[in-house]
Amino acid sequence: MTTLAAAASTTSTGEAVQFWVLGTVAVIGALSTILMKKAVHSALSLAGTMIILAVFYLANGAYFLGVVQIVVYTGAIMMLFLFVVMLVGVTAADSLKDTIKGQRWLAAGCGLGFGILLIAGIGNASLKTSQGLGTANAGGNVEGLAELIFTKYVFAFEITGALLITAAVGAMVLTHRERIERPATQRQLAERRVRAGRQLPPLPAPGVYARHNAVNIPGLLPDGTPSEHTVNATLRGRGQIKDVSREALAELAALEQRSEEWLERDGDAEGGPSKERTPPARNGSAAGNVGGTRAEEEVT
Amino acid sequence: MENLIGWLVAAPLLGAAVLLCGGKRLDRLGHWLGTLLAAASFVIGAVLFLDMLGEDEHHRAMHQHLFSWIPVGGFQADVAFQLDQLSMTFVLLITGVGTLIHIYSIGYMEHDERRRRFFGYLNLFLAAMLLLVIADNYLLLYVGWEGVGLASYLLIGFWQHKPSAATAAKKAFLVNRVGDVGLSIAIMLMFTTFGTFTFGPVLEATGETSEGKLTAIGLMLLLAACGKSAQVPLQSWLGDAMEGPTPVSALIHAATMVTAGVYLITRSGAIFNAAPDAQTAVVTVGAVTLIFGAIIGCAKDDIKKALAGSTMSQIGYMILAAGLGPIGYVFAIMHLVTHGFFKAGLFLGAGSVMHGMNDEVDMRKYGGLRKYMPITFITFGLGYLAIIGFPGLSGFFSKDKIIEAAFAKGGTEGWILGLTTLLGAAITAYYMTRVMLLTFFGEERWRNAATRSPNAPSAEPAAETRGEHAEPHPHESPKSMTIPMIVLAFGSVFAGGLFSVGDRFVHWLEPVTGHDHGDSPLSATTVTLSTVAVLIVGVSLAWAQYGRKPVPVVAPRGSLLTRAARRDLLQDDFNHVVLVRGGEHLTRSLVYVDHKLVDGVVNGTAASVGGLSGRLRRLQNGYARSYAVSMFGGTAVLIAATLLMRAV
Amino acid sequence: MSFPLLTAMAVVPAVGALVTAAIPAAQRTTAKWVALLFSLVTLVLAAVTLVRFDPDSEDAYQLTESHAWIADFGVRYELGVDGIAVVLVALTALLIPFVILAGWNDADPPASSVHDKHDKHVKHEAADEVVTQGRWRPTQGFFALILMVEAMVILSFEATDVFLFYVFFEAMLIPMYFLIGGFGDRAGQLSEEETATQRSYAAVKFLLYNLAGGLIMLAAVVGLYAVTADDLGTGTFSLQQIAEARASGQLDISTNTERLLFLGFFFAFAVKAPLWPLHTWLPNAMGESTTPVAVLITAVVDKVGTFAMLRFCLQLFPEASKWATPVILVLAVISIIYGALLAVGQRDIKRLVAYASISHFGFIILGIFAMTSQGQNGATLYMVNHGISTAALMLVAGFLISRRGSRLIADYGGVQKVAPVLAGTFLIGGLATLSLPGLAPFISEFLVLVGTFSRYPAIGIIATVGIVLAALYVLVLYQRTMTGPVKAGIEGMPDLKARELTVVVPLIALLVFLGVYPKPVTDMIDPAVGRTLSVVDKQDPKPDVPAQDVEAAK
Amino acid sequence: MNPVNYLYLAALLFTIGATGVLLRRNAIVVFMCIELMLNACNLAFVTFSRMHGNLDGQIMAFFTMVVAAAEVVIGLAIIVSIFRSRHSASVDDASLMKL
Repeated sequence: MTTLAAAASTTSTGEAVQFWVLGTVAVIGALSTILMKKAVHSALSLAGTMIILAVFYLANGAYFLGVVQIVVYTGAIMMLFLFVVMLVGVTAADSLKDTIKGQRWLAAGCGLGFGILLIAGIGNASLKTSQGLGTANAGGNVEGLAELIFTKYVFAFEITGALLITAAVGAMVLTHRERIERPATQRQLAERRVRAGRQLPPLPAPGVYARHNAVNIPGLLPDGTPSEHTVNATLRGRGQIKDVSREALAELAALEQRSEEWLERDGDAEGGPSKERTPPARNGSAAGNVGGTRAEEEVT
Repeated sequence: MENLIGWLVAAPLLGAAVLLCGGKRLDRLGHWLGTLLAAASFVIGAVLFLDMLGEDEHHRAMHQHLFSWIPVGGFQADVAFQLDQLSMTFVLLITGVGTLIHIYSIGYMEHDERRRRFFGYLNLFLAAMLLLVIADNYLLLYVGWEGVGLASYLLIGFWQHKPSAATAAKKAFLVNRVGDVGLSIAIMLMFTTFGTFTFGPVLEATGETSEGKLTAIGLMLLLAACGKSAQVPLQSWLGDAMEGPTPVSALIHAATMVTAGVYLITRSGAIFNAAPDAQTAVVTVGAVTLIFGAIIGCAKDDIKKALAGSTMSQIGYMILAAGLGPIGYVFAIMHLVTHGFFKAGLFLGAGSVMHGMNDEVDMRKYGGLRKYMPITFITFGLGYLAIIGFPGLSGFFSKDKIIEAAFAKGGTEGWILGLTTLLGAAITAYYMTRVMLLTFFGEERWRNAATRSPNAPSAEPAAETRGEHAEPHPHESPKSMTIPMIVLAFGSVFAGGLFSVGDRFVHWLEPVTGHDHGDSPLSATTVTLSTVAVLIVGVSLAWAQYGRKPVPVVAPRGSLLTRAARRDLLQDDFNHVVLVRGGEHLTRSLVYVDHKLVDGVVNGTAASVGGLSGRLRRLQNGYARSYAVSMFGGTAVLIAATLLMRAV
Repeated sequence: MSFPLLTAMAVVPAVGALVTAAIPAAQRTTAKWVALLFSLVTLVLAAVTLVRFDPDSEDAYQLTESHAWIADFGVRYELGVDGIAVVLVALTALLIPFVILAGWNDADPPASSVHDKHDKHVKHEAADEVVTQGRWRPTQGFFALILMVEAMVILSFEATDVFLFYVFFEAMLIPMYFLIGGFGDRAGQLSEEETATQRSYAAVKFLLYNLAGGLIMLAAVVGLYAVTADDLGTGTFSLQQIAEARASGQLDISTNTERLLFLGFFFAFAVKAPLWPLHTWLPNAMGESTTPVAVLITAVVDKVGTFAMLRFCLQLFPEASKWATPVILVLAVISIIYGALLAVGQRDIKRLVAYASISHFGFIILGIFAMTSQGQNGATLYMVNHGISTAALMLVAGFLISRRGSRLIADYGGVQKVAPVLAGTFLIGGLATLSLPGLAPFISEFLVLVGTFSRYPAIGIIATVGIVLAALYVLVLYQRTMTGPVKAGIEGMPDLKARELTVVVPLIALLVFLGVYPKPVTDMIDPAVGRTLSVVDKQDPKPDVPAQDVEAAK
Repeated sequence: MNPVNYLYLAALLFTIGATGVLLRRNAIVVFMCIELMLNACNLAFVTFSRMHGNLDGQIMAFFTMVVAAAEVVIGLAIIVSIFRSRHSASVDDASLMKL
C-alpha cells in the first residue's frame, strides 16, 4: 500500500526530501567519478551513484527496474569494471593534465553549454501535469512490464537476447588470446636471452632471503641496493614495492653498537645473555642469525 | 603582250629562288644566272616600253589580272598588275640600273665566298621592287614595299659576322617597319572609306570623301614614304645602311628603293591633291630633309656616308616636288630618274675607289687619285657635275625644274620653298665639290697615312683576304666594274637633256600624274641664273676650304654644327636615349611585373590555400577525445537549433 | 549512314596511342615508326574530309554523326564540322606528324642524347634511371601521349554537343600534363634536379590554370542545361538544337543568365588560349617542355580555346558576346602589346617564342570579337597560319637548342656562319612570325587588323604597334643568335640533318603557298564565318564612299 | 515537488558523464562515464513513464540496461585486448587515426 502511495502522482514531501538529499549525493558521486585520479575510486563512486539511482527508480514506481539496477548494474557491471581495473593493473593514476592543448577547457565549455541547453529545454518543455503510475502498476509493476515485453516488445526482447549472446561470444573472442606460433622451447628462450644480451641467468627471486620472502620486496644486490628485476612489473607499476635495504643496514649498525656494549661489560654473564639474545631472535633474519651466532660464540 | 608584265617580277624571283635554294653547286655560275635574269627582266621591260609607245598616250596603261588573292567578304584583294607610264619609268630605271649593278657586282664581289647568295638577294630585291611599282592595288604594293625592306635588310647585313652590319640591317628594317605601319593604316583607312584599295577606284573616288579622311590617309602615306625614303624623322637608318656592300648602296640606297616613297606619293597624287594639309606636310618634310641631308653630307669624312647624306637631300628635293602637287610630280620623277643615274654612278665610283684603296673609306686618307684611276675619275667627275647641276648635264635640268616649281607654288610658301631649294643647291655644290677635291685632287695623303686603323668604320672582309699593307696601291678597277660606271656616266650626262628637250618627259607622264605650270613669280631664266649663281658660290667655297690649303688627315674638331652633323645631327643619340634606353627599361620592368605581379597573384592564392589547409589539418589530431568534443559540440548546436525552432 | 569519317579521324590516333604504348621497351624505334604511321593515316583521313567537305552547302554542319549517349541528361554523341572546324582539324592532323618527327629523339634515355654541358651528369643520371624505373618506357609513352592529345583535340574540334566538347576539352589536360611534366629538353642551365622541379612546377601550373577554367566552364555547362531544360522542357546540350530554339525564339535566356553563362565559357577559353592576364602558364609550360610538346601546346591545343570562342561563345550567347566585346577587345590589345614587349625582354629562346604566341593569340581574339567578316576570317586563318609558323620557328629553335644544349640567347652567336641552312630556316620562321608579306601570317594579321579597324579604329591602330614590336623581337633574336662573330661552343655545330629538313621544309613551303594563294582556305572559312556573323546578327560596316558606286556613276 | 526535478537531475548527470568522457584519458573511466550517461537516460525514461502513466518508458530503460550490459562487456573486452597489445589503457595512446 505504501509503495502504491509512493508511486502516486503527487509526490509526498518525504520523496521530496529523499530527492534533494540523495540527488545531491548522486551528483557528488558523478562528479567524483570523473574527477578521481584512480580508476578504482571512480568505479566505487559510480557504483554509489547507481545505487542512488536505483532508489530513485523505486521512488518512481519502477520496482523491477530498481531491483535490476542494483543487481545487474551495481552488482554485475560495476564488479566487471573493478575486475578489469585489476586485470589491467591500472598504471594507476592517469594524470588529469591534458595532452591535447585546450582540450580540458573545451570539454568543460561544451559540457556547461550542453547542460544549460538541456535544462533550458526541459524547462520550456510543458511538463506540468504528471498522472502517476497508479493505474499502470495496478496489476503489479513486474506483471505490467512482463505483459508489455512479451506482447508489444517481444521482437525487441528477442533481438536483445541475441545481442547479449553475441556480446558474450564477442567478449570471449576478443579476450581469448590466440596462439599464433608454437610456444618457444626453453632452448629458444635461452638463445633469445643470450642474443638479447641482458640478464642471462633467470631473474633473481624477490625477497631478501631468510628475512623477507614477500613478492613485493626487491632482493638486494651484493652492495645492498635493491634490484629492480626481482619484483613483478605490475607491482612496480603500481609503486607497491617495499624497499627494505635501508632497514637491514640500520639493524646491522644497531647490532654493532650493541655488541660494543657487550664487550664493555664482560664480567657478569649470568642471565644477561638470555635476556639480551631475544631482540635479535625476534626478527629471524640473516642479521639476526649473525648476531645469534656471535652470541653463541660469546657463550662458549 | 600584257601577259608579259608578270614576267617582269617572275624572272628575278625565279633567279632568287634558284640561287638561294640551289646550294653550293651553283656557286660557280650563280652570279651569271642572276645577272642574266636581271637583264632578261630589263629586256621584257624594254619590249613592253616599245609596245607602250605604240599606243596613244591616254590608253597606254596595261593591266594583267593573275588571280584573286584574298577574297573575304567585302575584302577583295587580287594579284593584278598595272603598267602605266609612271610604272614603266620605274621599271626601266630599276631593271636598267639593276642590271648594270649586277654586272658591277660580279667584279666587286669576286673574292666573297658567298657571292651566289649576294646575287640571290639582289634578284629578290629586283623582284620586290618591280612588284612594288607594277602592283595595281595598295595591298600588293605593300607586299613589294616590305619585300624591298627585307631585301635591303638581307643586303645591308650581308656581312653578318660584323656586328655593326647586323645592327645596321636590323635598324633599317625596324625604321622601315614604322613606316610600313603608316602604309598599312592608310590601306585600312582606304578600305573603310572606299571599300577597296585598288588604285583606279580609290583615286577616282577621292572627290566624294571628306577632306579629313583624305588628309589622314595622306599623312599615313607620308609616314610610309618617310620610312622608306629616309626622310626626317625616319632618316636615321640610311647612314648606317652604308655598312652594306657598295653595289647595294648604289642600287638600293641611292637609285631605286629609297625613291619608293616618291613613287608612292606621286601614285597617290589624287589623294594629296584633294588634301592640301597633307601636301603641306609633305613639302615641309621634303624641305627639312633637303637641308638636313645636305648638312650631314658636308660633315661626313666617310665617302659613302657623305654620298648617303646627299642621297637624303636629293630625295628631299623629290619629295618636296611631289608635295607641290601637279606642278611638281613630273619633275619629282624626272629628278628621280636622273638622280638614279648619277647617284648610282657616284656610288659605283666610290666603290671603285675603295676597291683600289683597300676599302679605305675615309676621304681624308685619299687624295690625288685622278692619276691612278682615270676612268673612275672621269665617270665620277661627270656624276659630280650632274648632281651639282652643272648646266647642260641631267642634274641641271631636273633640279632647276624643281626649283622653278617650288617658286611656282606661289605665295610666301612658294618663296620659302624656292629659297630653301636654292640653298640646298648651294650646299649640294659645296659638299660634292668637297668630296671631289678630297678624293681626286690635292696631295696623296694616303702615302703618309702610313698605318690605318685596322678596323675602319666599314672595313669590308675582302680587305682581309687581300691582306693589309701599310700603303695602298691605288689601281683601276676591272672592266666588269668600269663598264657600268661608264654607262651610268652617259646616263647622268644626257638623260636630263633627253627628257627635257621639248618636255618629252612631261608629256610622257602627264596622262598619269597630270601637270600644270604654276604661275612662277620669277621667270625661268632668272631661276636658272640664280641656280648657277648659288652653284658657283658653293663650289668656290669648297675650293677655298679644301682646294687651296692642304687637308689635315685627322679631321679637325670643327664647329658645333659640324660635330652635330658628323653625328647625323644627333638623331641617333635621340633615338638611343629615348627609344632604345626607354624601351629596355620598359621591357625589363614588364618582365619583372609579369613575374612578380601577374604570376605572383596566382602563386599567392595557391600559397594561401595551402597554408589554410595546413591549419585545418591540425584539427585532425587523431585523438578520439577531440573528435568527441566536436561531436558533442555539434550535438549541442543541434539541440540549440531545435530549441530555437520550437521557440520561433 | 555513311562511313563515320569524323569518328574515324579521332579513333585512329587513339588506337595508335594504345598500340604505341603497348610496344615492348626494347623496340623504341618501332614505337616511333608506329606512331608516325598512325599520325599519317589520320592525315590522310583529314585530307579525305577536306575533299568531302562542301564549302557552299546550306546546312551549318556537315558529315554529322549523332548517337544517344547519356539519354537522361540529353547528352548526345554529336559530331559535325563547319568550314572553320574542318580547317583546324586538318591543321592538327597536319602538324602532328611533324611534331612526332621533330621529337624523334627527344624521349630517348638521356645517355644517348647528344649533349655537351651536363654530359657526365646526364649519363650517370641515365644509368640510375635505367636501374630505378626498369619497366618505365618513356619513348613509347611520349609518342602515345602525343597521339592521345591529337585524338582529343580533333574530337573537341568536331563535337557539336557542348557536353561532349567539354569532356574532351578537359581530358586533353591529362596527357598534356604528363607531356610537360615528364619530358624536358635537357637544356636547362640548372642541374637535373632543379630542372625537374621547374618542369613539374610548369606542369602543375598548366594543369591548375586550365582546370580552374574548366571547372568554371562546367558550372556554365550545367547552367546551360538547366536553362534549356526550363525553356524547352527537355534539357539539351546540342549546339544545333539550341541555335534553332534561339532562332525560333522558343528559347530566350534572360540577359543576366546569358551573360553569366557566357563568362563561364569565355573564362575557360581565355585561359586555354592565353589571354592577358591569364597567360602566365604558357611561358613556363613552353619553356620547360620539349620543343615538340611546346609546339603541340601553342600550335594545336591552344587553338581549341580560340576555336571554342568562335563556335560556342558567339553561337550560344550572341547577345552576351556583344555585351562583353569592348572589354575583351581591350584585353586582346593588351595581350598583343604586352606579349610582344615581354618577348623583347626575354633571355630564353623558347620563352621568347611563348610570349610571341601570347601576342599572336591577342590578334586572334581581337579578330574574333571584332565581329566583322574580315576579322573572323582573319582570326581563323590566323589560327592555321600561326600554327604553321610557330611550328616552323619553334622546331628550328628546338634543333638549335638540342645542338648547343642551352636555351639562353646569350649562348649563341654567329650560327649563320657555321650552319647557314639552319639559320636560313630560322630566319624564314622568324619572318613568318613578324608576318612579312608573302608569307601566310601576313594575310591573316592584316585581315584581323582591317576587320578590327573598320569597326574600332582606335583599337585597330594600337594593335598595329604590335607589328613593329614583332619585327623588333624577331630581328633581335636573329641578330643575337645567328649573326656576329662565332661564339664559343658554336664552332662545328652541324647543319640541319635530313630528318630535320623533312620537318622544316614542308612547313616553310606551306607558309609560302598560303601566303601567295590562301584562297582554298578562305573559301572554306568564309561561309562558316558568314553564318556565325548572321547568328550574332552583325553586318560589316559599309564604306562611306563605296568606290564601286562611284565607278557605276561614271 | 514536481517529478520534473528528476529530469533536471538526469540532465545534470548526463552532462557530467559527457564531460567526463571528454576529460578522462583512461579508457575504463571513459567507459564508466558512458555508463553514467546511460543511467541518466534511464532515469529520464523512468520519470517520463511515471508522468505519462504508462510503462513503456520503463521498458525502454530496461532495454537500455540490457544493451548497456552488452556494450560494457564488449567494450571492456576491447580495452583488455588493447591493453595487452599496447600496455596502456589511455585513449590518447590509441591516436592512430592520424597518419
